[in-house]
Amino acid sequence: MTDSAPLAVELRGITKRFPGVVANKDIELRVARGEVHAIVGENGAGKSTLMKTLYGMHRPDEGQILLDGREVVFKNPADAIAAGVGMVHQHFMLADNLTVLENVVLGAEKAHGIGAAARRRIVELSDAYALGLEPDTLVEDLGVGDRQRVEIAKVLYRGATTLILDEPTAVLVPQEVDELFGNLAELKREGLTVIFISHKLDEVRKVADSITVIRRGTTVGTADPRTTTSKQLAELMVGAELPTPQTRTSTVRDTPVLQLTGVTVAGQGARPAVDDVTLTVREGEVVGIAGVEGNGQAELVDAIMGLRPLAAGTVVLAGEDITTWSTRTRREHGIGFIPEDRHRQGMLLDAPLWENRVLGHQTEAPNAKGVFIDRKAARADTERIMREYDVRAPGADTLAVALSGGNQQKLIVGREMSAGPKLLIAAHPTRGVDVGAQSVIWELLKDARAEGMGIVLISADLDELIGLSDTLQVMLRGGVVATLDPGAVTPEQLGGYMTGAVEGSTAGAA
Amino acid sequence: SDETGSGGGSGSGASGGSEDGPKIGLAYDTGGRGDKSFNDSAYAGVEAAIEANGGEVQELSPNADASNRADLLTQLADDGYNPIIAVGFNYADVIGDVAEQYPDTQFAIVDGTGVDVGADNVTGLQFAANQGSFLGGVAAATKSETGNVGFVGGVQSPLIESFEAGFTAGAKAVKPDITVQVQYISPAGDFSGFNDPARGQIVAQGMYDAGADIVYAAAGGSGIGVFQAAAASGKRAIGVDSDQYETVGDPALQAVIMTSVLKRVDNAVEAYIGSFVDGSVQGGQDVVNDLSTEGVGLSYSGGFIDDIKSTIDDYTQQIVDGEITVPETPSN
Amino acid sequence: MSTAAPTTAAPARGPVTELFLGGGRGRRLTWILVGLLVLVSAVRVISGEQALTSSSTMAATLLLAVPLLLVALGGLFAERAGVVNIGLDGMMILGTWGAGFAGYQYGWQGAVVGGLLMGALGGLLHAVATVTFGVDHVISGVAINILAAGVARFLSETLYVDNPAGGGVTQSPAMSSRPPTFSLPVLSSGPDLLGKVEDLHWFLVSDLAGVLRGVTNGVGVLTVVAVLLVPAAYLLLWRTSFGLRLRSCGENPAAADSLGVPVYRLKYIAVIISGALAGLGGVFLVFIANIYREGQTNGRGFIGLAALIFGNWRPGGLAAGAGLFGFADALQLRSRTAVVALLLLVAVLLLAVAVLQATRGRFTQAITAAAFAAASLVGYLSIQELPEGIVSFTPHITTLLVLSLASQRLRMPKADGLVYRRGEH
Amino acid sequence: MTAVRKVGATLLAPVLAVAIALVISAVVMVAIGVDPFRALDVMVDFGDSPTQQVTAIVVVLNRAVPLFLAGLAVAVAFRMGLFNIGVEGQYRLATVLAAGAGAAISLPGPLHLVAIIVVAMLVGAVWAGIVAVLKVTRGVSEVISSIMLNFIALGLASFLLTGPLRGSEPGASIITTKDIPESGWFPSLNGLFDALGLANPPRQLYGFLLVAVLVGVVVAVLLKRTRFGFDLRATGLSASAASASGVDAKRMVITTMLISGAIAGLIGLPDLLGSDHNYGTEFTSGLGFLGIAVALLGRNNPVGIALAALLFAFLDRAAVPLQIAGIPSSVVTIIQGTIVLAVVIANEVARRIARRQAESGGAVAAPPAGDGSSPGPGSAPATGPALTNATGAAGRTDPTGSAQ
Ligand SMILES: Nc1ncnc2c1ncn2[C@@H]1O[C@H](COP(=O)(O)OP(=O)(O)OP(=O)(O)O)[C@@H](O)[C@H]1O
Ligand SMILES: Nc1ncnc2c1ncn2[C@@H]1O[C@H](COP(=O)(O)OP(=O)(O)OP(=O)(O)O)[C@@H](O)[C@H]1O
Ligand SMILES: [Mg+2]
Ligand SMILES: [Mg+2]
Repeated sequence: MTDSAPLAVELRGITKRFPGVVANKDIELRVARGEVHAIVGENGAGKSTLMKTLYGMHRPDEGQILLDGREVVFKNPADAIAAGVGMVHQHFMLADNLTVLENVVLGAEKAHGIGAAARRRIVELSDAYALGLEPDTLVEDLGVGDRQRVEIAKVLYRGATTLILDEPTAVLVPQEVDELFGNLAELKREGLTVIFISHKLDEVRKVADSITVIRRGTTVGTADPRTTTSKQLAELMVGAELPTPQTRTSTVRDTPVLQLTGVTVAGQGARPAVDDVTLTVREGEVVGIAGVEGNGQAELVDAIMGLRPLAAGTVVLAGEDITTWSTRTRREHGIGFIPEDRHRQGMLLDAPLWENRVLGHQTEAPNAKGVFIDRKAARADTERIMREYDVRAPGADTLAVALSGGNQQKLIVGREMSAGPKLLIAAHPTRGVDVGAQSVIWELLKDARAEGMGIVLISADLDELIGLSDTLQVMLRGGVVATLDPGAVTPEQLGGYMTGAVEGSTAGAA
Repeated sequence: SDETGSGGGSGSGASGGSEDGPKIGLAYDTGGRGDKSFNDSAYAGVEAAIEANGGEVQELSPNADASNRADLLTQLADDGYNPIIAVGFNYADVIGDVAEQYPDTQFAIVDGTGVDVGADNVTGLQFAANQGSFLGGVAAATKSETGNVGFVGGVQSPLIESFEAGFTAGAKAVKPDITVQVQYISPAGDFSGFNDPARGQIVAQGMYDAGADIVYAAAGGSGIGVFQAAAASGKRAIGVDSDQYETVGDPALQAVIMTSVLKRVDNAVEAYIGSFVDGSVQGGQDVVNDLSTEGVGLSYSGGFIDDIKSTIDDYTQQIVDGEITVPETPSN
Repeated sequence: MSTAAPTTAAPARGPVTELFLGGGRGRRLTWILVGLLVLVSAVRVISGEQALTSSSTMAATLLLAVPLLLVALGGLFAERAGVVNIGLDGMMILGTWGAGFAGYQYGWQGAVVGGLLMGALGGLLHAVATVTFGVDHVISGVAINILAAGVARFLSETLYVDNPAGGGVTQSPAMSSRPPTFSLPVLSSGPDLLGKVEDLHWFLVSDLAGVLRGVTNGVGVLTVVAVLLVPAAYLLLWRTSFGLRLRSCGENPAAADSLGVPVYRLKYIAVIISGALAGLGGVFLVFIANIYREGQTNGRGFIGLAALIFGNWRPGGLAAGAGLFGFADALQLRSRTAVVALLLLVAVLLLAVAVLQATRGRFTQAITAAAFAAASLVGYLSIQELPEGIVSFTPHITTLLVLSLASQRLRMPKADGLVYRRGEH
Repeated sequence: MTAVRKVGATLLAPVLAVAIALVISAVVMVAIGVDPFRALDVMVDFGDSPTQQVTAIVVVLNRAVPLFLAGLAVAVAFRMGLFNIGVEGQYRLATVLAAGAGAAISLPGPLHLVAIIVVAMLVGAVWAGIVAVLKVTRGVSEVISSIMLNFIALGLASFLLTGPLRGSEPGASIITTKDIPESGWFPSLNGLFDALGLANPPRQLYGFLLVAVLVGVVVAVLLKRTRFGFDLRATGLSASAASASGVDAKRMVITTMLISGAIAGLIGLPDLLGSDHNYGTEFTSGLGFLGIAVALLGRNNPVGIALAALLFAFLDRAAVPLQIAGIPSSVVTIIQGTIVLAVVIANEVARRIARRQAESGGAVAAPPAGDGSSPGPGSAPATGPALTNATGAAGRTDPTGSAQ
């Protein structure tokens, strides 16, 4: 980089502490104008924290922020926006019950009001960057890709010259990622600067002009994407090789554990959320369900768990028709559940770990004794799980909220495994979990499969899906559109099926 | 009397010797002093008595849900107050128990009965509200031009029903074919009807709209709503308990308050304290304040009914003489 | 019911349904109103209960509905900004007290200011507790209700007892001036044409005249303000950037915050407005009585809250809720026999529901509705006059009935009642 | 967390709250020219003679019993995120019907009492059950339906009292139900004072106190120790997590409301069976609303509710001596309101401190960074504090999907 043109963004010696954690320590970041700059680092490395600092969401404890060579102090995001910095968050910041227009103009009403002028401007932006936005649609009716474009539109609408995208690709399928990168190229051509966070190193190398690596809250170096391999990047990030999910030899047996026949679940509108799904999971088999979020996977899981009534179809568990059973009876008869959103469905955050160990297994040994909860036994068993599954926490009485996401997830996995289920529903088991915990969970799943457990695996991480599954089912608009052999499919092909770009087939199905 | 009230072994030794005048305990009904109604009236009676006989008074108001009525009486008795006057029929349920425990203390209950309680140290200070209301009915019927009058009751309790009975009887006595519209604001047990002027206004307005030109408001604090409706419709209203012409404090409303059916709680209380000082208080009986004792009556403030005074006096005399018996409960 | 309910994608329907329900919200609303008027008019003619649509009942409806409307509007502001406000009743109590206190000294204009200020003070307290301290909204609201009653009593005790202007522990001195009222010339006053038509008791025509006259004759200044506040609140909340920002705090405060919307400040403003409006509801009550009187609100804050929920957190809807409650309440206060006529109305409406459900193939619902319709009809035919105790809850049971009949499409603001802490989402 | 810290954290909130409330109340008193220390002195003065002191204690206890039951009824529902604002109506209707039934039947002593109690609990449960059924089948918010049902219960009670159950003579100033015969009276506990060698006060100490204690213990065990209690609390902490764990949300709503209503049915019985022996127009009202405050003050915990009820009762008693000392008794109401507000604020502050400690404790206790021990990226949706989630969400739409 040359010193002639001032840098678009320069962060010097940024330190940010939270109670008990130093999230950022003495971070340096230099981003030139008009480039796509990637930031990589493992979970909890402090990437988002750094970006929030740059966006004025909190103030650094130490360090300086320079834009175009001038030092700035942001008291709040409004200041950052005024200075031309915009951010698209890792977790979408959209109000579902407001329209696209309202979401976009919120906070920037001064520019064009909230009426016709604003609508014109949004349509202009949408056309210029091929965002395809309809201003009057409610955001709750939009898919993930569209929501992200709304987020980008929000930033552009504010006239941002520097865009921060925090893990924009995590929830996208490859085709959508390509579209996004198309949008980014557009932006770059207009002279905008993009800072972009991702865990997917191939992507990073494809799209970035330069890369900064963060580890444990501090910068460990920069890299040139053209000359650095993913492997090198990974080593920089974690000081170790990236584990990849690799299925060992097939352990699929003949006995079916779960049989879904014509399962249909009513949706919000006229279209069913799950449309006539028929599939079988055998002992020792991992059935992966691929699909862009919002295509019925969550509802399918709910249907299997008995959390949602079926409009039609049957669910059979190990030969028994459980269609009309309650969730509790299903769980008692051997369904384990790792929910997609552990905070919403998997944990009681304000309860101690031992109560979380009881959760979902209230009626089973060792947690229950008759109608009473056996507190002592539950505590003891919690400690066993913590030992065996490497849950790092002070003790069984620690509040769940005090645990890191990975440790929470390990506790959930341990809890569900402890009951020795016949069938495990694992929805995004490694979402938001860093590499270390990720590989532990993968190992656990593989062991369980080897012991004959049937597993339904839902994941947005296509590598994980392909690597762990014995069979892949692709869901689109509530229906199963393709059954694929994970051994013979690439993430790109899979993405094609998921978006409907490739017509359904049963290629290589087992 | 020289019955000294150091009840319950309090050891306070407080004595209401006649040299110092009585130590009077006054337990109010909800609202307490300053309610511009019977609590104030009772206080006025006590004041007058102290003026006449000397002595002192301790006032107590119940808490918001009036769950501590018994405690008020107990506390007063414990502290050696004698006599103790409970204001309001709501004390009826508790006064007996307390009186039993303090046999040396004299109790009185306004609007309640001392007979039914069974204790011989409780005196009921009762009011023939139906008689006063009868006169109100007479005045209304005499003054009505439309032959249509109204009665707005606050809460449909037996006490207020006796007002209704008297009013209706009085109106019919003057004009047998008169229409009397009757409506209560809230049902028995729901005391909101005494405190909701908005509903009072709406009920009365309905009566005026339906042709009434005089409405009698036996509705406590809701009565002011009735007066508002009267003012808005250019009609008239009758107040209750105290001379509301004097207390309403608003010339526009004074103009519509034709008269008020008085209930002289002050006189009754003063008289009771007087007889206590004389030593003539018996207990276990009721003092009925009626037209004959001028314990009830009509007010003439504003001069709206001065012209029919003779008619009213006439009916008063008939009632006092027993020629007319005023019903205590509504006929239907 | 809640006419302003969000329209979701309309399912396919038959031609008859289409005639009545097609063509957007405006036409549907008109049809519903016309239908109701015809129905009520028919019931009036059959039962001979003139009170059902008399201008007198309508005027009473207005008087009973307006305070609820104001409180519900107050609730709207708070809850659209994400703060559940169960303390509305307490704020209303403060409003009545403030109106009484200022009213006797500075007249009706002073009362308005006093009520607004005291209500706003209650709102401020709620905001401090919920926004700054992050206290659970319901808890704070309950505490404010308790506190407000105590404060009002306490202030009266210290300021009115022995006050030469009058007043006492339970009431203030009378207001020193009276708010103006308005009537429509010629139609509702003077020649009073509408009144004449009303007295003819013609089917439909007189009913319409009664309704119109009721809402145009001797209408108080606050009523006019309250009615205007409904569209004003809609415009403010849905057509201005302030409203957008405010609503965003109730939908997704974290998102709003990330866009530079001052979430805490907006919540403060919203809750203070909420308190002020509840206080204005209190002022309205004081205007009726011309004094402050303890217990005057009589739980109206809670009913207003119910109207807000009933109305799906929308101005039009909550106005409908307040109106329905006010009408039922006016009717029961005015005429016990008219309440019996209401049973006939209920029977007809339930029968319609039964037919509708049957055509949609929902037979259990249809049969339930039909059974209740039959019961209502039997009730109408056999009951002469209901006892006071039963009549008194007519508006409450009506509200409950309508709520349980109307299929639940209610949708509260997504972050309503959630404590928002910056950076803790 | 060490035991010391746990105790510290538990005590922090109440101490903070009482301090705040005392300061605010003191400021108010000073503002009106009352010496707060004298007021405090008056409030804690239970009288000079042993009889007076014991009487004062009896007054406090008798008042505390219904408050405790009311708080308990509210808290049971609160614990699972339901806001039962309808306790008021539930106990009124229950009491009038129990009084009617008690007067109508004649049974030998204990059986008679049991019958009355059962009637009261049943009526309370049924009335609360309506709320639950409307919520579960029709999606009607329990806040509205219970507000409406309060008014309806009031009207019905009035109808019953003046109509079918009227027992008082026509013309009597208070309308009451018929008196319950003596076999249906709950014996007082005054024998206890003799046994303890204390002065026997003129007031009867309600025997119903024992029932209240029993109910409190049962509720505590139910909540803390049983599977049902676990389900209930789990639903309160996170409705979505609870239903994923197999809790049937609809059934839970119904059962919980039935229990809450059954307890609510008991609220009027201490007075009914202990002193009044009939239900009349002047029967104490408003206990249901006070119960909400008591429950909040007691943090929805049986022991806490007992303490809160005692505190409220103590303050209520103080209203009388305060007046005698010439201090406005509304000071008491203000103190009550302030305490509730102060307690909830203090609770929140303490909870946040505790949570922060827990969070940092977790992070510190974990091995050095870089091994994935740090808390995951904030992938959680807005997860407010437990009670916030519970009550806030429960206020209206039902997150557990019991709508539709
Ligand atoms: N508001 C906060 N309070 C306390 N700790 C926080 C807060 N925000 C972040 N942290 C902590 O700071 C560290 C860095 O978090 P950050 O979200 O920046 O990680 P990240 O690199 O974005 O991770 P990921 O890849 O999972 O998104 C973590 O240990 C996290 O738990
Ligand atoms: N059944 C019991 N017997 C004796 N002490 C108890 C009992 N239950 C709780 N305690 C004590 O009370 C204190 C608080 O208990 P705990 O932490 O279980 O309740 P909590 O956190 O207040 O309530 P909850 O978790 O139900 O909201 C603890 O220190 C415990 O020792
Ligand atoms: Mg991050
Ligand atoms: Mg605990």
